Amino acid sequence: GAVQTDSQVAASASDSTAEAVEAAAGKDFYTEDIKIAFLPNVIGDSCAAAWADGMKAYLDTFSNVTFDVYDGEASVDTEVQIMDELINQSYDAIILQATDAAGLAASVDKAEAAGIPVITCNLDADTTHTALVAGVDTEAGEAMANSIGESLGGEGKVVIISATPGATKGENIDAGFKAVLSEKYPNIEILDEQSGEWLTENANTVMNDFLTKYPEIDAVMCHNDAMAEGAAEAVKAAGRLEQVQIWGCDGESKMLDYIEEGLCTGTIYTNCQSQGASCAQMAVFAIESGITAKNLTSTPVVKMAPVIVTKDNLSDITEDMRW
Amino acid sequence: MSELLEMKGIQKSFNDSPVLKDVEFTVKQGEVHALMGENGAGKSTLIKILTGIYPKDGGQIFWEGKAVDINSRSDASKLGIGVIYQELSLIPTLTVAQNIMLGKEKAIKGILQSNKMKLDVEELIQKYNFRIKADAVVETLTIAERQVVEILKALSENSKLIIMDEPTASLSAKESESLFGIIEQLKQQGVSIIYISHRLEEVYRLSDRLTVLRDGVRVAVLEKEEIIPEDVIRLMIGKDLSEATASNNLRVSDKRVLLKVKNLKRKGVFKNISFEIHEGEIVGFAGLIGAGRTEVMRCIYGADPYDSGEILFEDKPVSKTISKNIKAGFGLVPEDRRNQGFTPLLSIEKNIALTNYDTIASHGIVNRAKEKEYGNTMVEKLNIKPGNSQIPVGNLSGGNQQKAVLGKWLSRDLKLLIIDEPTAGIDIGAKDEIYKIIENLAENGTAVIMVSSDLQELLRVSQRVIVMRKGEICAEFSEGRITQEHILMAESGILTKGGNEDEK
Amino acid sequence: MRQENMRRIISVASLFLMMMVFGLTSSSFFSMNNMMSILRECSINGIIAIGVAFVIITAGIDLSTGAIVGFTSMMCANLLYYYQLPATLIFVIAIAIGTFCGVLNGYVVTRLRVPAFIATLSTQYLFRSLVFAFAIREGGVITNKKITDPGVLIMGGSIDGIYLVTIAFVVLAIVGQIILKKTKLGTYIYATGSNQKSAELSGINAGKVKWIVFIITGFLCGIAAIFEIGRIGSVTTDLGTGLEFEVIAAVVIGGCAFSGGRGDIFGTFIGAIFMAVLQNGILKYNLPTAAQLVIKGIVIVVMIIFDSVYNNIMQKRILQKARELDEAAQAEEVA
Amino acid sequence: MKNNNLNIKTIFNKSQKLWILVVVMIILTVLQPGVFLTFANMKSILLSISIYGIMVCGTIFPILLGGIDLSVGAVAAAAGAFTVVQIVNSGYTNQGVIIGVCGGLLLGIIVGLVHGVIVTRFNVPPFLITLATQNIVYGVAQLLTGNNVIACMEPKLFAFLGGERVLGVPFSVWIMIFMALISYVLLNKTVFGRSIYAVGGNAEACFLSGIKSKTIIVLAYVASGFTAAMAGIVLASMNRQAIAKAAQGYDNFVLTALVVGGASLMGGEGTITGAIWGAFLVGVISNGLRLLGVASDYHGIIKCIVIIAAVALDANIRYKKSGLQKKSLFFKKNKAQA
Ligand SMILES: Nc1ncnc2c1ncn2[C@@H]1O[C@H](COP(=O)(O)OP(=O)(O)OP(=O)(O)O)[C@@H](O)[C@H]1O
Ligand SMILES: Nc1ncnc2c1ncn2[C@@H]1O[C@H](COP(=O)(O)OP(=O)(O)OP(=O)(O)O)[C@@H](O)[C@H]1O
Ligand SMILES: [Mg+2]
Ligand SMILES: [Mg+2]
Repeated sequence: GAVQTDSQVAASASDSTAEAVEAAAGKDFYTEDIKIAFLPNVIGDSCAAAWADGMKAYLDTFSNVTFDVYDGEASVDTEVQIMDELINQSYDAIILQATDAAGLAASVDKAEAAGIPVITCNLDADTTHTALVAGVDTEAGEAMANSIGESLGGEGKVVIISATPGATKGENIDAGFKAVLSEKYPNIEILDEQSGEWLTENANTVMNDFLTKYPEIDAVMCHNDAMAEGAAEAVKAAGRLEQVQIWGCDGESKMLDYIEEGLCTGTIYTNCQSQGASCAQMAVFAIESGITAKNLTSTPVVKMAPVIVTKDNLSDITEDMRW
Repeated sequence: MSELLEMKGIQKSFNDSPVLKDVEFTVKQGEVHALMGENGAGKSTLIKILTGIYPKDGGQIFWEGKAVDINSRSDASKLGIGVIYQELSLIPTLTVAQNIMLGKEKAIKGILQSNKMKLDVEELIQKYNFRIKADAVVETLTIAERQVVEILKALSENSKLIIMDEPTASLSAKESESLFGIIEQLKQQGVSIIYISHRLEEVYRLSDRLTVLRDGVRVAVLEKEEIIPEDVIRLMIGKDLSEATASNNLRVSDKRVLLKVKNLKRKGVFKNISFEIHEGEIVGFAGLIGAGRTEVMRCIYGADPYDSGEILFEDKPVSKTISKNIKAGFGLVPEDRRNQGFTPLLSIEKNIALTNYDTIASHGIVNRAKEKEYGNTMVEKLNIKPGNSQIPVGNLSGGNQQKAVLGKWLSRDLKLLIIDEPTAGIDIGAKDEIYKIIENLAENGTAVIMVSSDLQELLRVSQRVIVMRKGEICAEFSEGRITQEHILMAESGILTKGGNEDEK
Repeated sequence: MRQENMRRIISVASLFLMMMVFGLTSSSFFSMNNMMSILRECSINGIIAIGVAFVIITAGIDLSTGAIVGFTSMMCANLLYYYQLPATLIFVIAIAIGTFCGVLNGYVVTRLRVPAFIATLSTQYLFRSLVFAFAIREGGVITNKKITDPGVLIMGGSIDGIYLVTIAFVVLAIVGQIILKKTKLGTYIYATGSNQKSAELSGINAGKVKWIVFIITGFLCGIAAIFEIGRIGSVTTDLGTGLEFEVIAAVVIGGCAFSGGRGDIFGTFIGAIFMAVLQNGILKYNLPTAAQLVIKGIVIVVMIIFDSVYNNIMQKRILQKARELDEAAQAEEVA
Repeated sequence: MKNNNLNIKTIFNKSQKLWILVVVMIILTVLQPGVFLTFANMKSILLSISIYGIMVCGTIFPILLGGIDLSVGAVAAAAGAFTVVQIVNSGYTNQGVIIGVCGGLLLGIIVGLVHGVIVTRFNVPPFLITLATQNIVYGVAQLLTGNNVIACMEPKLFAFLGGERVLGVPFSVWIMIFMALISYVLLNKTVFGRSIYAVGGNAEACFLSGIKSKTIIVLAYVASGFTAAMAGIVLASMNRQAIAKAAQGYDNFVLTALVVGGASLMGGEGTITGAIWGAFLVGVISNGLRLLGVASDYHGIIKCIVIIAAVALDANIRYKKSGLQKKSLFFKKNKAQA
């Protein structure tokens, strides 16, 4: 036989099984057993945990749903491998945080062709699929730029502690942040940018070095809260908390504590539990209705709203919204 | 006879200390040329330069009259130089055949002719009448068998010159004899041989010419008729030696029994081992290689388990833990010096300290001054060269390494010292020193068990000789006079227990 | 020799045992799709493992394989995106880059005399940095572009359900085994690993042998990269991270000893499949990830311990047998 | 003092690669005048290596034995997780901190004990066993944290470990210095240390000399587990949180520091001062590159070159001195000297 790529196999399979899928579509959540899998980029950080919590809370309202969480180990390769596995195990829906949009496209195609709806969470896959519950990254970057620009009065010096180089979310935040600065606040200078690899302790080290090198820093922008916390510790140790604004992104509860204590300035809060719940809702909807990528010409997007949180509006984020 | 090899003005230093100084060395076609010298004189180093293992710092090598550059082992092979190195150079995980053919495999279109090579090797083994299987994996062989493989490897090359660095160090008398036969045969075929050995009688017997090195300097070249033992020894060590005649005054000690071994057995290794050792006595253990002497000693010492039998020390059962036995006064100088005797990277003093922490350290903290003192005392007492106790033992020559290993025990209150092949590969001067040390120990009440394949040494030192054969004690000589022949006959099973009685 | 065969049988048997356990407790395990998935999962690791087995048999180690795969893949993606090179040329370049990385590793290890462990750990940093240097960027921001060249994507494909990468793995494993057992190089690889000093005394250029095995590994990493990009269809900057440890685990589970001189490609082949089966099987139970990790770890630990206990027993047996033969021969001689 | 002088000289003679550190530091001082060579910056370098530095103090023991411990990252994560979970469960009390820290350290000790016992009892390669247990221990860390980030802002006592400063120097640096001192004393002044070097150089010879090599090996892994756990707890305190994937990849850094610092992975060679120097060198490079504003993408290239240069320099000087050198560093010398 001729050599066929996965997508070709998937395409032909989807043609032949199209009807079968059609017939099978529309599972009943109250009589049939439903299996839903969640495959985040990496397990063990607070976002993934909050998403999973949100999903679980929502899915627990149904008695027959099994909900499993897998670990993408921050690697495309592993995610592709696990996607294969999930398809082999015929899950009813997959909620995926795609480590790489392009890299997981083929796997998503394959799943959709097999009649399994894929809902991407936070990070998109580069192909049409059942739904995307988009997080805030570009917008978060923009929001931080606006807040910093405004509070500095359009003039000042900023450093960036960035994600692991090449990470999609980090690159997006960066792009949004820089675009707004160069457009609206040309007088704000980006002094330096170094990677903290998402980690608190690395951000601490990086910030220490920035503080050594630059006698004058007005704000530091971090690609996530964990790094902002690390940076805050460094700034505090240097006794420069008064002069430096520290911004993070995510809105995890520990960050809110830091803001409360005055160690950090602000963060871009996303309600991850509710984002997770939305993913689960989309999955349930897709399973019930039998909608897969075939019925769609482009991926429907659900957007989460970015909330800028500073000490002033901290109390808006109530206890049940914290994660 | 023409000059096959000429080495001129060879110089070499290791870590900035000169080891060879302007050495001249020539070998003629078809001669057996002995290379003599004390431990550390630089013999092995010279050989390694000749065979491209070490680069030389200066000098020239001429082969059949032409200047040559030897930069690697294969350069030497191409010229027709075969070597048996002092330290075995076999690959443990390969078979005998693979080892012998290593570096000269036969292949057609890149695919090895394994069967053909195996047959060739079997033929070779047949030709020289050895008892080894071509497809045995080397790591399953005894040291003696490995030595045989090493010899075969050198023979397989059809070389014009074969260098033998201590080929008999771990061979039994019988296997040595076959080697001598082979050397004769090779000589007939016009092959030259460089022969290095500390067994002087072999050297006198075999060699046509003899070069003596001392401290990296060539001190003499002797023609066959000039080879007079006393002269050679004097040249080697630079002074006269009061060589005691091989004494053979056997006697049973009347002191109290220190060690009693009853019916010791280890399946497949040895059985029916019973003997007694008295205080202050030196008992020699003779036997062919593989007779199981080392194994018995290791069991007594607590290094290996045994299946049945009893070992009593001062009428109390011996512990199976080495450290307890050491506390009770045991000591062991193992046979395989490099792998079992010392830690090569550590200095002499730290090696010596290893067995003496009970006195050097208190509450687990080392007393540095004491450690130094112990090291220096031993270096001085044993005349370890170079006389600096900070040098890693791995950098010493064989003989000095052995002295360092002995040094581990001599500062202890020893009651029983087991020495396995105490002088393998050690020069005559050092040998004598080691014998003196052993005798001294015995005089002070330490019982010494000496396992040795050197019959002369056994006769020279021991007060009793026990002979083992195939894992059993087959003879014991405890009174009267014996000669090397007695032991040889017992070792090969012709003479049985208490054999000296029916001697005339 | 016979012991080696025995060990073989046992390791294959334990593989089958594990497969039976998974098969009986999970309905989808023995499905055709799943079997093919397993073979596919093990293949990329397996291809690299062939080279790493060579390295480990010479008593070396290569920690840079994951980074080489990442770097090679990124170069391919870069050339495809910016220059639209044809697939065949890309393959040649991928292999050339992989091989070059191997040459560099070999150089550092043999010429600069840096121990293999630290050398390849350092070159890992280097190759990872090069990944970023050649990453596709838009406006200074790294973007992952989908690879669309059908000639490249076809490498991730299958014929009648059998993936090309699996076929390549089997072929390369056979070639590897032949090199190891039937050529001079193979013998020299064993000799170098078993006792380098002795090998050198026997006239073998151990440095050259070591260099060659690193080059072979680099070459195979290049091939693996081709299949990797064919399969994933895009290249992220962290592609191949941690791959080196999976590969090493497969090689060692397959019977190659770190001390060198032991093991072969057949064992490595089994080892690679073993790891893939374990990984795949554990995913079947929908266990929490923590439990998966723990079980996976325990199975590997048990395997390693079993292997070592078995080897020790066999070693003793061999000695025993040698002694008995010895005795028999001596008895014969006396008679 | 003359003796002191001699010591420095011998250190540098033994390990020529230390000059690399000096050279790197001089270059950085020239390139970044008034920034690099300042007390504040040195402090921040020390802080950045303190976690690794603490690990190095224990991990050197298995390395000296010719073993290795690849599980230090995992142990750190699990120990940190245990401590934080304890503190949270106890309601952020000081008592909880004490119990948590002791428990975390105990966890490290237990893991080390298991490694040691498996390695000695079954004679398996430590590389493999610690690679495999890494999975298990990370699994434990996941179980403890429930795959979530557990924040722990209270009490002060806990924050002190990783965050406070004493005499202007972060407390974690003091812990590193303290551990290095203990390690130094253990290695150089005690029978245990001597035995470590001896067993690493030749285990069989030590066995025959009556040294309880098995106990030594087990203790070495225990030491490694202990310091890994301590590093993990300090890290948790520094970050005020427990996270299952903490300290991932630290194993590599620890090994780099050790080897750059002169330890041989074959065992028997290496010093704690060297290891700290090694850690410091890598810390200095990263710090220097950041100060120079080199994008983090390219740090690896410089790191690779400096590490290889350091190790190769040492290896080659040693090789040359040993009299075994046949080939020059960069190309084959065809002609021997005329
Ligand atoms: N690789 C080496 N590194 C450092 N020093 C060495 C090395 N090899 C030999 N030496 C030193 O060179 C000197 C000569 O050693 P060599 O092995 O040539 O002596 P030898 O005459 O063969 O002695 P023996 O009879 O004990 O074998 C010794 O002092 C030894 O310590
Ligand atoms: N390294 C080894 N590997 C395998 N078998 C060995 C080894 N050493 C000894 N043996 C086996 O143990 C038995 C006893 O050998 P051993 O060398 O102890 O005898 P020995 O009388 O002590 O000889 P030696 O003169 O070498 O000390 C032999 O039958 C041999 O097969
Ligand atoms: Mg010699
Ligand atoms: Mg013996």
